[in-house]
Amino acid sequence: MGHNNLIINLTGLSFSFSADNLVLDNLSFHLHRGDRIGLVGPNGSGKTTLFHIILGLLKPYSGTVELFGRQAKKEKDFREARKRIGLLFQDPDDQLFSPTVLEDVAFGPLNLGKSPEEAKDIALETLDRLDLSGFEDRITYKLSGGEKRLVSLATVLAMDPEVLLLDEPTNGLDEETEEKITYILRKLELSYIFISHNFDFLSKTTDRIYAMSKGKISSDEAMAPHSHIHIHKSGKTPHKHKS
Amino acid sequence: MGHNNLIINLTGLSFSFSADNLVLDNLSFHLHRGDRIGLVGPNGSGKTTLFHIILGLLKPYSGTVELFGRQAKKEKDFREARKRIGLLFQDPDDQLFSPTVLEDVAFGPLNLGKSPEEAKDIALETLDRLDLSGFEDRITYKLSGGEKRLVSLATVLAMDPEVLLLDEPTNGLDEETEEKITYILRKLELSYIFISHNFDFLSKTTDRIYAMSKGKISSDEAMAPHSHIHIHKSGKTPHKHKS
Amino acid sequence: MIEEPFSTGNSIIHGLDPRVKIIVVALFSVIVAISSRFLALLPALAISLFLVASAKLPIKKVFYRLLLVNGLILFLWFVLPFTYKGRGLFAIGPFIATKEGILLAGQITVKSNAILLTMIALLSTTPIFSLGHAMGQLHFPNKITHLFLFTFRYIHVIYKEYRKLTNAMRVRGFVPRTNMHTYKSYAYLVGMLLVRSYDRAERIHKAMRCRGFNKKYHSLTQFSLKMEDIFCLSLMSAAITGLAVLQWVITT
Amino acid sequence: MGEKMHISEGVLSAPVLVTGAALAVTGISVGLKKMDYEKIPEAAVLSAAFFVASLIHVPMGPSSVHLVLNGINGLLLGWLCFPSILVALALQAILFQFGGITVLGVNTVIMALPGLIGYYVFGRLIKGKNRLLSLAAAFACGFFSVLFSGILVAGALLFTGESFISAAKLILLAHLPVMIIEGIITLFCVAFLKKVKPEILGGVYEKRS
Ligand SMILES: Nc1ncnc2c1ncn2[C@@H]1O[C@H](COP(=O)(O)OP(=O)(O)OP(=O)(O)O)[C@@H](O)[C@H]1O
Ligand SMILES: Nc1ncnc2c1ncn2[C@@H]1O[C@H](COP(=O)(O)OP(=O)(O)OP(=O)(O)O)[C@@H](O)[C@H]1O
Ligand SMILES: [Mg+2]
Ligand SMILES: [Mg+2]
Repeated sequence: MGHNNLIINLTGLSFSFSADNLVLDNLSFHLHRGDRIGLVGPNGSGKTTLFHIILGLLKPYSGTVELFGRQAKKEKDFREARKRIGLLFQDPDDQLFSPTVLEDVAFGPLNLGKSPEEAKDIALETLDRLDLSGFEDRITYKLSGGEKRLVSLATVLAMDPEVLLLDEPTNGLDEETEEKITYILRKLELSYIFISHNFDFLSKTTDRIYAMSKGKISSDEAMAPHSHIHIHKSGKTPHKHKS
Repeated sequence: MGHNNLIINLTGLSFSFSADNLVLDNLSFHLHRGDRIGLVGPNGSGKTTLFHIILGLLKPYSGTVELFGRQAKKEKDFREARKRIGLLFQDPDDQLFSPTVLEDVAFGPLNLGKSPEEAKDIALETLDRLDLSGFEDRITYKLSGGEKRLVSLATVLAMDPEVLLLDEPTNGLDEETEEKITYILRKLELSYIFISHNFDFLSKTTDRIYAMSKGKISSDEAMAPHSHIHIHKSGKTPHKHKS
Repeated sequence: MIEEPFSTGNSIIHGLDPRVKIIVVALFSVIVAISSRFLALLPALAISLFLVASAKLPIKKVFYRLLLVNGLILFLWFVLPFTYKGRGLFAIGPFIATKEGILLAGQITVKSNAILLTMIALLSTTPIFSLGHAMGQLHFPNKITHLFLFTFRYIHVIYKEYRKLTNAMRVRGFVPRTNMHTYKSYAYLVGMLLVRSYDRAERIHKAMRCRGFNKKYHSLTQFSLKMEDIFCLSLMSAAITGLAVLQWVITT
Repeated sequence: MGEKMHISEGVLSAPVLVTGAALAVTGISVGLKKMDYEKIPEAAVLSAAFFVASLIHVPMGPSSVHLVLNGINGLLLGWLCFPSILVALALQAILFQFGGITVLGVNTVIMALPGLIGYYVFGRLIKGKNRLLSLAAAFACGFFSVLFSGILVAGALLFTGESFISAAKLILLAHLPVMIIEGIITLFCVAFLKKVKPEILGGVYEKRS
């Protein structure tokens, strides 16, 4: 893997929201072209924070962020990178702000300089890819949780990114939709990092899983995806597990 | 269990926010004195909606709500019942509206007709019970997520309810705080229903878990809480499961 | 974030009863606002500087605040001297600055900043919630007081939602420019913010009803005047009376 | 509620300050009468939303302007826009020292009166079925609210002294581009609300008698 293939290069990142609690503690991490990585870790371990730092939404107080071979420091540097890295927020309510699905999905392409017609075509195409045709005039605010997730994913894919950062993409999805998303994501020829508590999903979509804890990702914590067998001591009816 | 012990008696409830989607569909449910019930179900399955209907915050379009042996129909009927049934909202930012913790916890007792001094004493006592002494002058919006949850619980307990309806009480809590809350709730000699996605918590605090789906709670979906044993085919480091 | 950077501190001023602070600021502002003589205005400015010094506020931050809010004043300095009729002092190109114009601009500047500094020294050194409670005790209309308290409480929640939505726009390549797309996007942002706020408001109202709320607000807070408060109130009343004397009684 | 939309302390004369305060008290009293105790939290959350939204500054050529939004505020809150704006301005005065105590009345009238007039003049059209008419009315509501606010600012300066005549003219001129932007923003915002939650338009929290 040559240096040109290094897409995300984080070195020595430290970050905290309040003085008494270090969220990231001298964290280093790399993503190379073609890497398909899963990121797990307990609640509050800083996974979401890490994504936000990669895209310049939060500023680390020390350490460097290098994107596509260039150090990113100022808002302007990140602006360029954001066109090539797509981020799916953990809460889809944070992502959707346009009245209708079509407008929301077309928002990204418009920002990339596409004409309104082109943007609309891209949006319709992307919706179609996610089996969401017919959704274009739905009111985003009134979508169900799972639908919001899918549309959020569409807004990210519509920008045709080279890299995907998805924050718990299967949260709140029913089994069927989860399978659909899993299938779609497997087919993508992109580099990506997926945060998830869902091992099953990760094992199907990623090549390597890193665990985050105490503000660090250490590479020796990498795990190969694996599946689980559950044994229930009791429990009358079948029930679902989240992970 | 005699009829006098029937605290909440819901029969044939139907409800929807919009014409095309039935959230509750001819749902029936009972809570007897001493019942400790967990309620699970996918996102958007109507759990929160059900709680709001029980307390008359939403009106079902058909079906009856009977509280403490009396049918509750009008706002006035519910007003009486609300003094005896404490509801913890899913989002603590909805629940904490007063400037300081003390004022917020005293808000309920004041409405119940206590004098300011009595209300203050009750509030301080309740805070103490939840290990929150010293919090009384803290500004509510500056509390951390977990602290907000605990204070919200204090505002409910300060009203000395006979029944508790808690909507995802362990959401956003760290392990330690979760254990504390679990411990406190176990000790309570109340009847309650807890909505949660956290099986571990429910298995420790409830006697029976009902699942909600498709707008119904069917009693044959009741599960006894149980613990899980996981076997991992591979995976180098220990990792947590949500359920 | 919406912060109250001056509200914490351990000066005498920070410890004063917020009711006293509100009364003093109101009296001082009114007297200074209707004064016109430098004979009264300059001592007023001195008093305000003294108050800022007593509150031990970081001078740099205070100065920066003043700079931010003196926009209109600066604008008046560019306009008044050259448009006010009077004796010409000097000229810049075709524009002639009059002595009267400069004096008027100067007078406004001193007035404005004396009041601003007093507000910083007395009001900004009090947590907003204490001010709200003091308003209640001073018999401001009950509805206003509660509207004030609730509004401040929820500014923080809604600001967080606002930040989340703007982040979502940024990661999708949004850069504000002077064009329709930008205005439309901001309008949607505002619309979404209003809708979310409306929903939250409904939930809060429900939460209040669950806690037995029945159209009546009860209060817990009681303030009591301390020696310092009475001393400060007397001293400031005397000073303000002095200003009034300088403005209206003394003849020169 | 950007720089141009409020007047600093120390500029206006006593009669103007008193007139402003008297008008504001009238508006606020009516507003408070129409506001049930129960509706206070709800009106407050919307006030908070307006407070936050007015921190947004949108680009205009090489510089940028703050959103005013008094048109939409009037449309949503009706008479309640008086107390809502009073509280927002008081908070701005305490938190950022924008404006102050003696000008609170004048500034409240400058912002709220145009909002209220917009509510009465355009409210019905905006809520109506005819989409084109409704959007045109929304644009007009945003546009004229700012125009009227500008006139009130200029008027307050003029009544303070003739010496302010040029300043008043210039300030009114500076409002022109803001009017257009506010018109556009109001138009799209109304379009959004009509699609997403139409019941929010039209004095939501006013007591109906
Ligand atoms: N805006 C904020 N202000 C203060 N603290 C915050 C903020 N956002 C997150 N935190 C804290 O920072 C820590 C890391 O949060 P983060 O959201 O990155 O965790 P996470 O690993 O994504 O957790 P989860 O699995 O629950 O999504 C947590 O302790 C959280 O409480
Ligand atoms: N105010 C509202 N207006 C319209 N639809 C709503 C509203 N509140 C909830 N819904 C919809 O009603 C359904 C049930 O929502 P509810 O909040 O009761 O679910 P829940 O089981 O509590 O889910 P969660 O686990 O996510 O809290 C969802 O489809 C939701 O989108
Ligand atoms: Mg996260
Ligand atoms: Mg819920």
